[in-house]
Amino acid sequence: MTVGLVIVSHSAKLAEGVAELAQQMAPEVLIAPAGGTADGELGTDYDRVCAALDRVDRGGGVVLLYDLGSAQMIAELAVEGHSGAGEAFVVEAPLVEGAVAAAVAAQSGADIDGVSRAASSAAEAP
Amino acid sequence: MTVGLVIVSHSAKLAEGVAELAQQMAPEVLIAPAGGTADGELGTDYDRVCAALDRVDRGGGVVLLYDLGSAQMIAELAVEGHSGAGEAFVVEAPLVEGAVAAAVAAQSGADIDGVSRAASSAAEAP
Amino acid sequence: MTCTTETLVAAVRGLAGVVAEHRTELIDLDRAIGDADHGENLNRGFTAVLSALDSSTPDSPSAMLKLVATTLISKVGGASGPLLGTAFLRAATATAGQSELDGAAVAAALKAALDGVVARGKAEVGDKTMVDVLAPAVQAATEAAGESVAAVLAAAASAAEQGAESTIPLVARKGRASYLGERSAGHLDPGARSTALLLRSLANSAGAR
Amino acid sequence: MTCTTETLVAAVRGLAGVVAEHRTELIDLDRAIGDADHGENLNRGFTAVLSALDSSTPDSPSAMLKLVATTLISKVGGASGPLLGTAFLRAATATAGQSELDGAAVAAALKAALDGVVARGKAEVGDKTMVDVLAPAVQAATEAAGESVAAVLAAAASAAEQGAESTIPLVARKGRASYLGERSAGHLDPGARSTALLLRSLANSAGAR
Ligand SMILES: Nc1ncnc2c1ncn2[C@@H]1O[C@H](COP(=O)(O)OP(=O)(O)O)[C@@H](O)[C@H]1O
Ligand SMILES: Nc1ncnc2c1ncn2[C@@H]1O[C@H](COP(=O)(O)OP(=O)(O)O)[C@@H](O)[C@H]1O
Ligand SMILES: [Mg+2]
Ligand SMILES: [Mg+2]
Ligand SMILES: [Mg+2]
Ligand SMILES: [Mg+2]
Repeated sequence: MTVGLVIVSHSAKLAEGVAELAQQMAPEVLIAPAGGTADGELGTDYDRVCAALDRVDRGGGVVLLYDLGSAQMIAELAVEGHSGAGEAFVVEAPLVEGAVAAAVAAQSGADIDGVSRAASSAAEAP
Repeated sequence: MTVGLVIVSHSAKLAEGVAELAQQMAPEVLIAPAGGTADGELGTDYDRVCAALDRVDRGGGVVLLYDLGSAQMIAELAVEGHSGAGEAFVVEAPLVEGAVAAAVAAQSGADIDGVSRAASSAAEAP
Repeated sequence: MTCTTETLVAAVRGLAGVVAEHRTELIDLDRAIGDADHGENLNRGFTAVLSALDSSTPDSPSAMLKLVATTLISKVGGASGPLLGTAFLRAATATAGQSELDGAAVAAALKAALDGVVARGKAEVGDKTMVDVLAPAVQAATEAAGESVAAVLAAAASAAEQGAESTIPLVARKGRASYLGERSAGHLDPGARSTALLLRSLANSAGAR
Repeated sequence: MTCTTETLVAAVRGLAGVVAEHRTELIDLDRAIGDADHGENLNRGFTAVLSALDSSTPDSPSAMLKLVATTLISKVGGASGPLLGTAFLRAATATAGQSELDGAAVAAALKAALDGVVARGKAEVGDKTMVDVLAPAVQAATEAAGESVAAVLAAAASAAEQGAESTIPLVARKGRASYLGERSAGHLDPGARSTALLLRSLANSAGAR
């Protein structure tokens, strides 16, 4: 039961790009991008975040990362409304660096606390 | 002469997404994405970075941000080979957070040192 | 006069009208210290609230407030979505089970809304956000809680307008404007302005009855 | 025997052959502690070097080294591109103006290459990178500098192979593998392996003459 990741961003491209970058280092981890609004604008989309959260929740828990403060708030609302198999946390971390570190930790079997810690302690690229 | 920005990433989408997110807060700043390889794979592309650097160099200098270590090295090589109008620096900063902070600083007329400082002191989203 | 489901539905329609009317103004305020979308965000959200009212009829003030909350959370797309969404959600919880709201209930709902915004966004008074409007509005509403709904909301709206003005000299410490640092001073916060407009609209709706 | 432009061009063609032959092995090594592209990266780079040799003929060892450098920098697409690119660039500078390289010149070029990799990537011996191969190779080459090019390169290649093996127990502190922390131990570093393969290929080319 690996931990899943959700990338919450104002930009669809940004979320997808972060997901593909992290996926490369963690081929078996479920990583869902949730970026942009339903009509293709820059902004966050609560329903998209909830759907992404459901998609990657396999019981091992889900860690959500975000770009700006409003994405953080939408992610927290999605977590509060989530009644899935595992726990879900929004972590405070640099988005790109945190996502890669979290994905690598999840790939190696870390639990949700380990994955969250990997994300939040990710500094700049080594 | 505002400072320009180059976003160096392994992913074309990631670079474009960061650029569009930062552009929203800084409509007059030149921000060039340089992501992915010429054949559309994940990876860095030196020629693409050089072209982006040339494109945003208007004499006020250029700040380059990157996702992972190899992007940093390619960015530094591009800077070493650059003979443009202004100076160019590669800054160590969280990519998304640093780009937004750098763009806002550049938009408000900061010089290349000010823009670099804004990027490297960008922590998580406020 | 108390606030019934019917009067609250009418008041919410009024909010949508005010937001549409001030859409450009709010966009311009957000352009100066943000990303120029606040008016569009709120207008998208309240337009969706009107659509939701076309297809469903809330059966209590609390249900009306909850409908606004979930719609704003889903549709706004910016910080004001989760913030105002949480505000309306907490107000819905605070008024649950009541078919009519008196002045005290309205004051309590406003207090719950403020607490929700603070819990969600972690802003304090002085951070140049909608909290600078909601906090004095709640204080004024609480002091007037023994009076009519119209009086409570009128007191809240006046305090809100002063609160909005108070954001002008402030340096933003939360939200996008905080990226600007000192350069955010000298501008009216868009979320503060819209929150004051919403409260004035509610007060007008209550006063007109 | 010294190293001329002609023998160096032949040796570079040999490097491209070795990289193509070990492409899958290098990909597999990189899958374990990286992103599974090192073999593909180097193969793309050296295939481009062969193409470049089809259309231009370097007129000195330095020009040949510079052609490899610029091609790898442009085409590799991963960390090994700027690193090996800088290595070849520094070797080109170190050999500038010489039409033939003796053992001492080759040893000096290897030393310049190592310095370039360290300047570019900031790795030290023990960080589980190609530096763990280049550093002992340079030491051995420097000690053999009075001998023939073949002897210098043979010494470098043997030290390089030991250096590559030495990366297996190490915990990576640079590059992608550093994301794995302790879990990077127990794996041969792909860049260390490829660097040793390149040096052995150069030694074989020199020894065969
Ligand atoms: N953390 C916060 N706490 C309280 N209010 C906030 C916070 N962040 C932003 N705001 C309010 O939200 C307003 C901006 O809303 P909007 O433009 O819709 O969102 P965004 O900034 O995501 O584009 C600001 O003017 C401010 O009043
Ligand atoms: N900072 C560095 N210094 C020295 N060598 C490095 C550094 N970073 C990576 N390497 C080397 O590069 C190799 C990986 O190359 P490659 O797979 O082509 O690049 P990437 O990691 O960008 O996919 C590693 O095995 C290591 O030997
Ligand atoms: Mg906005
Ligand atoms: Mg916005
Ligand atoms: Mg690799
Ligand atoms: Mg790679």
